[in-house]
Amino acid sequence: MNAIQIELNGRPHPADANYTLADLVAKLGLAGKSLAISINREVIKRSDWPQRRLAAADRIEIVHAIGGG
Amino acid sequence: MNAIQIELNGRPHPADANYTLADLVAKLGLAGKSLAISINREVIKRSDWPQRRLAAADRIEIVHAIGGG
Amino acid sequence: MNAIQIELNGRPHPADANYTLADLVAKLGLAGKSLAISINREVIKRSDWPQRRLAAADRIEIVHAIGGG
Amino acid sequence: MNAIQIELNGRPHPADANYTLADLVAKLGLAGKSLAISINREVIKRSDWPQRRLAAADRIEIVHAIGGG
Amino acid sequence: MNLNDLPAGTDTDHQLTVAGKTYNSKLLVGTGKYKDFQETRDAVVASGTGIVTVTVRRVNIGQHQDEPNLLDFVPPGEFTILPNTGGCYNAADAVYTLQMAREMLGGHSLCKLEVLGDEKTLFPNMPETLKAAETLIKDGFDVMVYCSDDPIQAKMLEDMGCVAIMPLASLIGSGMGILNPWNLSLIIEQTQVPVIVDAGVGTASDAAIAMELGCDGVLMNTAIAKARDPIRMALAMRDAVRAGRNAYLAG
Amino acid sequence: MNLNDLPAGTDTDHQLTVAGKTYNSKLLVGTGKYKDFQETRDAVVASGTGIVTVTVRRVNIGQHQDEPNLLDFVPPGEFTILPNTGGCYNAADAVYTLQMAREMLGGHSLCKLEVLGDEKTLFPNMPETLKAAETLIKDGFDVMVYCSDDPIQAKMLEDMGCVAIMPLASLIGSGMGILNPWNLSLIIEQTQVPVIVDAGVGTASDAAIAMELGCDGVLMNTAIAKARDPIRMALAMRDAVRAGRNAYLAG
Amino acid sequence: MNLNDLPAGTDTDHQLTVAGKTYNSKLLVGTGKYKDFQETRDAVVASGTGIVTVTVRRVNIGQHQDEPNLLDFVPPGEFTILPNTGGCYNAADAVYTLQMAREMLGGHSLCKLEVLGDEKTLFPNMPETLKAAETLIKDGFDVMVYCSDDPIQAKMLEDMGCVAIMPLASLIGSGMGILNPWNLSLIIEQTQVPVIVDAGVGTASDAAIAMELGCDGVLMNTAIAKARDPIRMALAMRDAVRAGRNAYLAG
Amino acid sequence: MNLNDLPAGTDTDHQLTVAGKTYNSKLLVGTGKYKDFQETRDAVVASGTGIVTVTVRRVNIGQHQDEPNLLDFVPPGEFTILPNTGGCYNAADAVYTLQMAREMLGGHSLCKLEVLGDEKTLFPNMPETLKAAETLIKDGFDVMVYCSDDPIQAKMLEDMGCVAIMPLASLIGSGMGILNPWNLSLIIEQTQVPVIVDAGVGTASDAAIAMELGCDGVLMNTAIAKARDPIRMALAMRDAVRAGRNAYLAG
Repeated sequence: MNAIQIELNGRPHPADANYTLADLVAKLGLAGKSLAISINREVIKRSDWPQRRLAAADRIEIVHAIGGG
Repeated sequence: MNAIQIELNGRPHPADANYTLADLVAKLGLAGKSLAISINREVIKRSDWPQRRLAAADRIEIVHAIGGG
Repeated sequence: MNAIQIELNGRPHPADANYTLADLVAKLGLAGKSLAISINREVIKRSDWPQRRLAAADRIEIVHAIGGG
Repeated sequence: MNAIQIELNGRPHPADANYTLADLVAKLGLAGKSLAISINREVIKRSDWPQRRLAAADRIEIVHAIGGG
Repeated sequence: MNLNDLPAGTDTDHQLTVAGKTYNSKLLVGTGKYKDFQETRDAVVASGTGIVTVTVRRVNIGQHQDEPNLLDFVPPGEFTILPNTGGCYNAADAVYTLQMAREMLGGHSLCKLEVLGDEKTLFPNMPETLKAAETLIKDGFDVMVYCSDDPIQAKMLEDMGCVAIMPLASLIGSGMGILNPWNLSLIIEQTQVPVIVDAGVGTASDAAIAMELGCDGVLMNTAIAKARDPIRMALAMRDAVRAGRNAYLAG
Repeated sequence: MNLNDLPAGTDTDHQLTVAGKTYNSKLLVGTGKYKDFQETRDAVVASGTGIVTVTVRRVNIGQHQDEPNLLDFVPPGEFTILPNTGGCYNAADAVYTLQMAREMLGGHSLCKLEVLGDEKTLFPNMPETLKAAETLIKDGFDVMVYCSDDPIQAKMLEDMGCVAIMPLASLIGSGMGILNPWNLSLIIEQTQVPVIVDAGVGTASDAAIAMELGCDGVLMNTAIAKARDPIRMALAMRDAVRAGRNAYLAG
Repeated sequence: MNLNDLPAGTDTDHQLTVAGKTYNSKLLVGTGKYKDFQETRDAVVASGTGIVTVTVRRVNIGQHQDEPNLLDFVPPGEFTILPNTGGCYNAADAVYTLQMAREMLGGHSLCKLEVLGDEKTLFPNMPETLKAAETLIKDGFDVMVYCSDDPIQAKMLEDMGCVAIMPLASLIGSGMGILNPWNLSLIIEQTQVPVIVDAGVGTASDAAIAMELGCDGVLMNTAIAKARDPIRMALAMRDAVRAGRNAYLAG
Repeated sequence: MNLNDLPAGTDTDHQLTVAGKTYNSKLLVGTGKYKDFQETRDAVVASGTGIVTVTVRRVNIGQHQDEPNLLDFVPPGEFTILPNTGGCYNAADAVYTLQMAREMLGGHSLCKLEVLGDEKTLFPNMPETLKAAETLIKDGFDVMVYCSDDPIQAKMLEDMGCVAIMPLASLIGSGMGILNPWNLSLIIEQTQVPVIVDAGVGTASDAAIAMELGCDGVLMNTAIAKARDPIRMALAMRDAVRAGRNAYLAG
């Protein structure tokens, strides 16, 4: 298997080159949560998570809703 | 019968010497209304109206409730 | 000589029965200052100070001007 | 002599093809006044008024100071 | 406010107790300046108030006597009637007027004393007010007293035994709101009996501000009666008083 | 207010319609600064609001992931969720943040744009706000926009197609109330879409005043969340908005 | 202001006439709370005032008697000394204090009556003030009277014969400025003798506002004495009073 | 104020330095709305100002040309003439107008930029103002800029190189005074170049308040020109600015 380095929410993060976004979300224990994800600042539709594979150095951002005014 | 002159709410008013306050109130068509009456600025209890006779020159005041703040 | 007790500005104070108000003022080192004096709450004109003798238990008040708004 | 039509402060105005700006200012009785002039919205330096000739259809604007806050 | 929404027990937070009697609203309303008695009643009901002020005046003698009577529309059985001394400019007239009112209302002793200083400003005449209050209290009245926002004279009125202190927010009918919140706060702070802002409340926010300052109640008349839509304004005032009170409590 | 109390039909007078959808309250509330999500929900419910603002932020990776989620307490099925761009200081970040929010919320296009000028005042950065609004509207968003009380730039935002103009009353979290009612009135007068006062409302009377000026709604967060008793303050604000609206209509 | 700058004759527009004597400034200043008597004098001189208030208190007996005396720094020959009754809480003490002051000052009859209500607020006790004013006027005093902003009691004091009405702007020493301009305007409008705002003026603009409302003068102490730079603040107040008066006259 | 009265050296405390030049007054005055040029001059002189604003407009062609000229009454040799862009509603017109003004005034580069948003409110159009300021600064102008009280855009104008920030107190000609002292204070605190309140000052106390907040100057026109007695009002403003400045410095 083939390890790559990505940036996840601003911090370096190890990943597997075969990972899809869906895999990553599952690994992070975030499956089924109300989230949005971007890769290199491009929003990735939830429906594309299963297909979309990670590439080395991808800047991935995962956000959710918190309290605000 | 023996006519006298009284002052009623600031205006001269004819009356009969035999009148009681109750008679006056009835004559004025005010019987049963929510009122208060004074003679020469002394408040006369409703219960005393039937006994209390009028005297010449009595200053009689009859008041009721109107809108106010 | 004949000593008496007076009240001066709220405090007991020894005096000599022969004292005039003028004597008292001089003794207190207040001669020539801008003052007013009362005995038993009665204002004593400056011109009367030399004649006016003290009596035992006199309540004497000596005031001057201080800063105020 | 050769007449042309110019626009002066928003209104059509007759002029002579030989006119310089200085001539125009003089004709208008504005010589020596505190003014600024533009031709087709380009500011013309006072020092250039004597050389600068008018051309047909020139949009000329002459301004001065008035009261303002 | 729908009481069902309220945390258990908070209901009492919107009650007002004066002279030993408790009312379910901190709003008091007047009955002057309405189009007619029906509009008066509709606004009074919409306001949710328990205390309604009236003025005592001479009957128009000779006038056909089948005319409607205010108390038929706001009956003493349904509301606490608070007779005032509107139009009195000295202590003697005020005392006499309230003695008449007490007799008219079958002896109930709660009254609103207001001795006015002049017809132009309707500002209270405080020396006459103090004199009248003393006489009325001796005579057994429960005196709610309209007064200036002078904290010293307010204290005198409380010490004398008045059952409610009712400082003006601003001139009667002016609708200028609370001109001097500092004086009002001094009065609120020092007073043990209810402090009820009387006069000058112009709109809903004025009523809310009075309650946020810590007042125990608000009395108004013109703001409701002279609104284009008095019923709706009565609802506005009802909610504003509750809102201001809740804001004060939620701090 | 208990709707049963209301004259028939007046109910609609307290509704708010934004981007074609109608809500039963003119009050909008934020979800920040509460003790916990349960208190957030209780206050939101007590307020009677239909629109709840949230902020979009990075998930804390690695943190145990069974922590509660705000949207479980104020579910999109029950409330309209209004994502804001709190923390964004330029147009690009704001646009990106709202694109993420739209995806997170399954594509709903209503959003609150706020581009801040600096961390100290949280005053809006109007040039960046104008730029971001233009981009978002092109991208299909329904933009409710937090802005200064500048009537000229407010008009630009309306002409651009914003669905609600949300001028600040005073600085975010300051609770100073409406500092400049004249500017606010100019905006209300000229604006066809809803004008909603956003930021600076400190207490119930501030909300009432905003409504009395003719605003279509009020958005608040700190005033409720930071009250000693947020639930009661939410009730106060609900009633204050209704009271102010009724006072405005009753004139 | 440099009088040379003034259109001929306008100079009199800045004079104040009380009890038949005319002063070249509409500003009156107190002598309390200064660092020392020299600073007191410097500020008094800078202010341009002609009337200086002092308080009358017991001499400290036994204390070495060569200590400086206030009246050596603001001598009666140079200024009109206005003795006040600071610290008096009833009519009897106030009357006695001013009788002592009159004797101390060689019989001059001008005085400032202030009967305080309590030590916390220093708000005037109006009933005792009215009583004291009556006694003093009978006794031949020219009474300038510190009072609340109650227009009715202000009128009583004027009718009684007080030579100047001096309503508080706000609580003594509070510097909150004019809390209730409406009451003050009512007093100005109705009063024939000079109306001088006393107490509460905090800064230059407060003094200007008082004069713009139409007051005949302003009396202040704390605002000057407690400034970081009392001399400069005295200049500020001198100019503010003139500026406000000119603005009032220029309309 | 008579400078002889001033403690040595305080004189400089009332100076204003803009674009490297120092003036002996912190007051700037406009020349609009006067009865005639003589009254304009008299008021300008009485005000003690060193900077006088004028507007640049088309000459009325054909009109008999011996009519008086404003600059004969307020000559550039005696005052610094500050041309403004009154009547300009976009950046292009404003830039062109000031280029004409510079030529008219023999090349002096100091100018007052004001780009208006609409004819009704005369509120500034900030986006166009920012655009024009950038162009003018590149073209070598020293730009004093009329702007809203938005601290963020005020900072942008300062960073761009404007030599003075001139936020409105309230709408031009409204005389409503300083509506939002908080915003003004934020601007004063953050700004290195002079902050001069422009527009909305109604009377002397408004000018004093602006200076007490820490402004470096005040610009006004209507308040003086439209007073019943403009000369006296000019004196009032001169003194009010000094009074407010001294109060600010005396703290």
